Amino acid sequence: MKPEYRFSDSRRAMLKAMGAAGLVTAASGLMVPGHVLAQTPENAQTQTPKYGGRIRVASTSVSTKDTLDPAKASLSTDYMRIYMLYSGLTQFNRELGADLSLAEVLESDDQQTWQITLRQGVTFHNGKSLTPQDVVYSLMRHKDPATTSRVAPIAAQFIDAKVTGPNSLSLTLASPNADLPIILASANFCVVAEGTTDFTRTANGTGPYTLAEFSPGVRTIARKNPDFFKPGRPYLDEIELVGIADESSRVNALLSGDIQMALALNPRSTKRVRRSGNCDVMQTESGLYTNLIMRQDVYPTNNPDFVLAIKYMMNRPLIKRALFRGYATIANDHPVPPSHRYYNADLPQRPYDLDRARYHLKKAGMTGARVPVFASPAAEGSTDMAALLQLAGIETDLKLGINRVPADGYWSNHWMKHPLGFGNINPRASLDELFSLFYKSDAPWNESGWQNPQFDQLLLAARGEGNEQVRKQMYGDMQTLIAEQCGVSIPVFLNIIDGYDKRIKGFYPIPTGGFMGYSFAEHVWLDA
Amino acid sequence: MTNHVEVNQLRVDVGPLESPKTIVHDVSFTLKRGEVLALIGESGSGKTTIALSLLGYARPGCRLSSGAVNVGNDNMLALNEKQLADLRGRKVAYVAQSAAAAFNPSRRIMDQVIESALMHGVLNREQAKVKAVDLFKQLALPEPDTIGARYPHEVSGGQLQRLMAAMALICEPELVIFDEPTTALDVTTQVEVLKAFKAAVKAYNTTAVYVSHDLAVVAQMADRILVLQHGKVMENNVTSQILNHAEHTYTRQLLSAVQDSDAFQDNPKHDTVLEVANIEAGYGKILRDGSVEIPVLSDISLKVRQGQTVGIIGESGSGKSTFARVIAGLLPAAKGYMLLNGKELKPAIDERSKAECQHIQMVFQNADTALNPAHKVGDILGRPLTFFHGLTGRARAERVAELLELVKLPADLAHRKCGALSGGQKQRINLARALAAEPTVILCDEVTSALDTVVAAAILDLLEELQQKLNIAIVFISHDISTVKSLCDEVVVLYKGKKVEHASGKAFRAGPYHPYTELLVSSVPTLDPLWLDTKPDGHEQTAVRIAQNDALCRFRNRCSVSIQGQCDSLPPPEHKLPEGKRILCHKDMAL
Amino acid sequence: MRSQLSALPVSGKIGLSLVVFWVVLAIIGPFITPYSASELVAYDVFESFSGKYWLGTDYLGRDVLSRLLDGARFTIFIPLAAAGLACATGTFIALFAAVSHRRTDETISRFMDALISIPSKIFALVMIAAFGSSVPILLTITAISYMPGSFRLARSLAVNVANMDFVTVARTRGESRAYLAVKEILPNIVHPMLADFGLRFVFVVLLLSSLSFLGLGVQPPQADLGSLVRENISGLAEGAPAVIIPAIAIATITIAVNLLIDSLRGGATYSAGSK
Amino acid sequence: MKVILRLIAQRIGVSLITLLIVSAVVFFIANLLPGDAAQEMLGQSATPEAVAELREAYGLNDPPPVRYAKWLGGLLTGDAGVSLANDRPVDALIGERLSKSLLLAGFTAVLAVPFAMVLGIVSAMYSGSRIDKAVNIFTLSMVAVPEFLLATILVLIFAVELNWLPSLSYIPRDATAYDYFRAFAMPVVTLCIVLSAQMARLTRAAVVEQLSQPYVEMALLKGATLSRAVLRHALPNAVGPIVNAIALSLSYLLGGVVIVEVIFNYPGVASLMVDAVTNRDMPLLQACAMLFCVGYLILVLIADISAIVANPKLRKGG
Repeated sequence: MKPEYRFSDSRRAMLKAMGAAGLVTAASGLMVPGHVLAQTPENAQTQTPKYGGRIRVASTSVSTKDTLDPAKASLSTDYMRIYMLYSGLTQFNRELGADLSLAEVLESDDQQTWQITLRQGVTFHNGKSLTPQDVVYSLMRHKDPATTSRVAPIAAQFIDAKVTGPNSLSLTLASPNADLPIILASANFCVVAEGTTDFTRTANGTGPYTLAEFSPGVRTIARKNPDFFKPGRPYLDEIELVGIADESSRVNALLSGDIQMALALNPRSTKRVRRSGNCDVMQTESGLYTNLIMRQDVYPTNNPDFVLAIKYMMNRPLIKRALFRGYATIANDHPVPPSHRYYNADLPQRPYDLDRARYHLKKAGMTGARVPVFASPAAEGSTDMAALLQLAGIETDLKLGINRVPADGYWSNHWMKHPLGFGNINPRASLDELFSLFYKSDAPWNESGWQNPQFDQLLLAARGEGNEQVRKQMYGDMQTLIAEQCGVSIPVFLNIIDGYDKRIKGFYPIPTGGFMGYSFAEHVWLDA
Repeated sequence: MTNHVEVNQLRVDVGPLESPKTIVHDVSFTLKRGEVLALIGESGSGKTTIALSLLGYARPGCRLSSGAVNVGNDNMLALNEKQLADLRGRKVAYVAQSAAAAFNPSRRIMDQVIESALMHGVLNREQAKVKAVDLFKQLALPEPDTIGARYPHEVSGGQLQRLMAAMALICEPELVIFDEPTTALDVTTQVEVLKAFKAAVKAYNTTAVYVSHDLAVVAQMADRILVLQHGKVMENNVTSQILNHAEHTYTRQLLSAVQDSDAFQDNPKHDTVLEVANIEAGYGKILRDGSVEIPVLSDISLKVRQGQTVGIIGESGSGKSTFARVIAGLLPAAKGYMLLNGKELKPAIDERSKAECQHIQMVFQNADTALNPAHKVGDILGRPLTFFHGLTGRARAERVAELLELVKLPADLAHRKCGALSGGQKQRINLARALAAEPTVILCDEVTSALDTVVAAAILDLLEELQQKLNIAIVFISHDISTVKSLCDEVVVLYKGKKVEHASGKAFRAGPYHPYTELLVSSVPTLDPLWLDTKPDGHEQTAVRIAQNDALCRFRNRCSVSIQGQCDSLPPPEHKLPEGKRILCHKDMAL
Repeated sequence: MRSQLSALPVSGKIGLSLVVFWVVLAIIGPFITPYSASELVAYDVFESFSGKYWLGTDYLGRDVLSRLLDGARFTIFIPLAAAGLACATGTFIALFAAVSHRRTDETISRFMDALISIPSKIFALVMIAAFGSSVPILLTITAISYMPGSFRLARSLAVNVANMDFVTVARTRGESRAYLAVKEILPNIVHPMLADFGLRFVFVVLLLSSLSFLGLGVQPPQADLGSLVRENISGLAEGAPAVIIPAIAIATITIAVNLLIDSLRGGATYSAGSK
Repeated sequence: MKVILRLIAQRIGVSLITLLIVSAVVFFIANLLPGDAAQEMLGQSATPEAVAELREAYGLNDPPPVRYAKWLGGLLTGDAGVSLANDRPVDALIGERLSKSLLLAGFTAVLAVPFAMVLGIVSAMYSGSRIDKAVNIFTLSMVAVPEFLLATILVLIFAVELNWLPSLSYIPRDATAYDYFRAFAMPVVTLCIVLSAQMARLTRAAVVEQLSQPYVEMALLKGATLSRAVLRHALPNAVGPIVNAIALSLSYLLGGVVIVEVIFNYPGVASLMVDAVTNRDMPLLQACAMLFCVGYLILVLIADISAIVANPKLRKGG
């Protein structure tokens, strides 16, 4: 079970000044009605979409935990399901920005109190029309423990939401947060009808598809929603969503035509898929990474020299090449991918340098020491990374003993619980969210237990900061701090590889996850 | 008249082709139509192998290597499997030694009896059934019309044996092979079966080959006798010649083994070592009055004196083996008591002391199962030495050697596993193990019944000799009345769990007898070929469930002299006759 | 010994030689690997046979031959030990049951039934999730999951033998239960139990590879042959030796063991099972 | 008949004990598992308070014995409880899957059992011959291949390359017999190969043992052909051990088929139980364990009954 599915999937979107969609800056806070992108996905240049057809889509997780409740969604299959059946106030676009969806206006002067106006004439699958009450309910229910919401920590910042008109409401935050539009784009914050508590069998959303069949751990079948609020959408008559846990089975299913879309393929499978002729793969460069955690609160990993030594022992090119067959991006021990506009390009790339590693080990008095490292299939590629690190260890006279623990229970029982262990963190659209979740001294998942006041100050300051340049500078400095001092080593960012039948058209990468950040349903069409 | 069966220079080999071991050496003989030939010899003499070769059949591992076996005008050795299958059962039929094993337990008797007729298309199902019932009648089987509907385990051994004959005769074959068909039967049953066979063979003018190790039985059946030893023909002659003018030494041995040696010398009287009083034992749960649900023995008492032999005799089902188990403590008696050397002996083995166990040793009927095939002879004999006398190492090895010598076996046997030994050798070791404990009483349960006549005789001699030497008491359990007669100082006759007669050996040899004993005695075949024909019919044991504590004579419905209004109403009185002989019967014993 | 060897049928000799071959390989394997088993020696993954890498390379570009030599011992010794353990414990519990009172016997049998009915893979899943995957744990798991099977067989055999005269003789001698079980009964059920051991061995090998499929196998960078097959399964499409060779290895091992055991069983003259 | 009824009666009693043991064992080892349903449910969003709340809701705060007792009590009143992972009743969840598993098991059994028996009987008839040796090697090699490899090879050949069969076993609504065939072909074949070998070998052993019995020799000496002697005489008496072997092998078809279910993405009970473990979904886990145990016991019972039916001695209760 990979955290990539367990984490709240709220994404950060860049509120670009004059973004591609011509949005007004978040400072002025006004957003014009978002017109939908993806009219021209790269794999369908000039064609006009065709209607009809039914496809079967395979995601990676299959479990009786499958849910129809946006708040509970935690696995890739869930996200896909939710995005099929529900829609949110906003949605991600290819620039990692947020377009408006159910919301017609989403504005704030102080980034703290937001005014939301809803689109007119939107109806739920059961015919009921969308009201502000529904939205208020959908937002605030995350704060109710009984909901067991996966995004409860994020929802905690919602102080109050109240209806301000027949189709408008206001949302007040604990502190300013320019990233709210992006946060709201996550599957978990999709809108449900007011008062809905039972999600075991029915899903009453406003999404492009209506629920036809749902059996947890088996499949979900969704039919076209004729009354979908976006004109001309969706295209397909029916989507069957299944989970195929075993990767090679997933590939085989795709190649034998049993499924038309296969999420998250192994880099080693791309050759086969391409060779097949009728199938192809789409790469999504994302901020997804598998990282080595060195706890700062225990010996020996709390020794800064030891930490540095390990960072120098990371053979990033080899990891990229051998483990991910090149489907990865070299990282620099901080969680911001080069593609990100706040990426600190001035920070020199840390090399694979065993001499310096030896030096630091010696300095830390750890030469010849024996340290166990915990890896698991749960953290993608961690076992192989550990193996490579072990080899480097032999060179530098550091004995690393690998403990491969089963994926089952890894996150609750091993993650962050050993001096040396692996984690696997999903792309976060919002650097603020990413940092506050994983690197702030009091972050809920401060993986390495890293305490750095300077970092915390910068983070808070950046939140309120309106000026892009200054903000970029601040985030740049934070990256430096993490890379130099934090007890995590991030060798590479993993690219997400999706396989699809070439007749599937209309989709394009959104860096927050496979198949357009799992939101392919309303976009794709079948060219047959 | 030409020969019906001709066996010429038959050779049978076993083992790998390159290094064969010959078990039948160039045997030749001939038979005229309707003749009965007996093949006689101890086990391993190749008699069964030869008999089977008449069906062109060789047991797995054996090969009919050379020679000719002609039945009518077919050479069985020249035919292929298909042709043989066509002849077997139709032209040549076989009656196996143990009918109990040779009947398929999961199929009804009738189906099996008529199977060959149907297979060979000799008769259709209806005809075959009619024919079968006729045969049943001829073979004097009870309920001939319905017995076919039963399963093999539902009829008695004697009946099965005759059903097997019916199975063989269903196609009216030219040649029938009887392979020790009565060895497993009680004497009284044997008589009936032999009669049935003889009649049937005559009726169909069938040529027959009768395989046996019992000369007396053969004498009743055969026109000619062919004596075999180690796969070679010793002697082949008409019956009368063999019986009266036997030439070959081995034949003489056989003869002498049959004639009961009345050279009996009384052992001097000694004090009682084991006393058994009013024993009642059986199976099932104990009832309120202390008796058992299914009683096997009721009210048995006897004394065993040092250096003497007490014979317990009866047919199968008489409870004689149970009696041994009771004494050994394997089946705790429900009522009555036992004294060992005057001290009370607990009924159950678990309650007995090591010493008590040591004093009573048991020798089982079948040495094959009584000796652990996984152990070396030395260990089998050594264990009691260690267990009872704490002997180990050299001392133990020496004692083992002594024991082997005692039972007349070579000392080097100690290092062999008993699997390879002959039946006789096994039985000797079986005996030696009992002696190893240096017991006061040995319980011998049918120790000779599984052995060939000659071998058995040898064992008995050994037993007597040992008793002289070691002065131990023996409880000798057997169904073979002649053996008991010749061996025992005291005899108890059991019938269906009740004592019907109790006498000193001397008195027993003299008679008169209880009608049942009478029957037993008269059922033992003699060497007189006419003996069988002069026997009166029908006193075969019928399975009658014993009613609860029924005091009446249990033999009454088999008894030839039972007295209406007495035997079926009053318990039999006990006649006290000279020399402490006691008989329970209504018949007046005075005369 | 020598005579026994020559007595073996051809199949037995083949089996024996293969078993010996693998055991030897399992022992010396780790010392004769041309490359380090965990080192990424080649850029190209799933290479085919070549002078440099005799058995090609695996999904990370490691030398398959080295991985094989290094991994063989797990596929040989864990199953040997586990199967041995399973049969031994199963047999002794069975002997105990056979000579004890009916009630004890019953209870044990019920407990064994319960154990049998728990799917071994899921049992393994739970145990490993609880205790992590280490060689001792794997050993315990596999042993426990196959012990009841041996017990069933051993018990049925033991009960047969227990009813034979030579055991009764020992009882009349007043021998203890332990003696009856170990000295009188055990020697007579050893042969069939040996045959059983062969089958258990195969089962354990296969269970191990199944576990590696579920990601519960031995600890990396080591890998038992099953894990080798599993981790390279994506190379199957292009027929990479990395997946085929270990599979063949497993096949030869299991077949060899059974050929050997079968021929031994054929040689066994006495089997209490058939009495 | 009477005998069989008596047997069934006493077996049911005994089975209850066995089931109790199983549930206890499973409950015990499942309690060794780190983490609990509450944690698994909330994953990383598990703030201590939230977990506590959920634990309370799930009644996970009671000590294990109490929980076990509660569960047992529920079961006795016919309530298998509600799945902690998704608030559906356990019996409903299992119901959906069980029918599928039974279908798969059924098809496999129908194919594997005759196949194995034929193999076993043939090699028994000609034991020691070339045929026998060939069958022996064949069966051995069949067990010697890891089932996941076998399944993958089949998929590669028949689904990916030849495109004859689907690589996933989905049964479409309103499926025709042909659909069923396509869906089941590969999983069934895989399982057959895995199971047949064992059954075939034991069948052979059982028949060979009977062939050494005198009554078979007798049949031959009555003029029966070898095949008749084997089929009409030996086989009926070998039924006991054979059905026993079959029962044991088939019991694998409920819980043992995880891998096949995973590879062909077939929603059966085995993978359901795996789910239950990963979600620490005790009610579901227990229910599955019970289910498998019952399945096993039923199979054994059937085996014993057919053994009795085949053997007149036992039939008469002798």
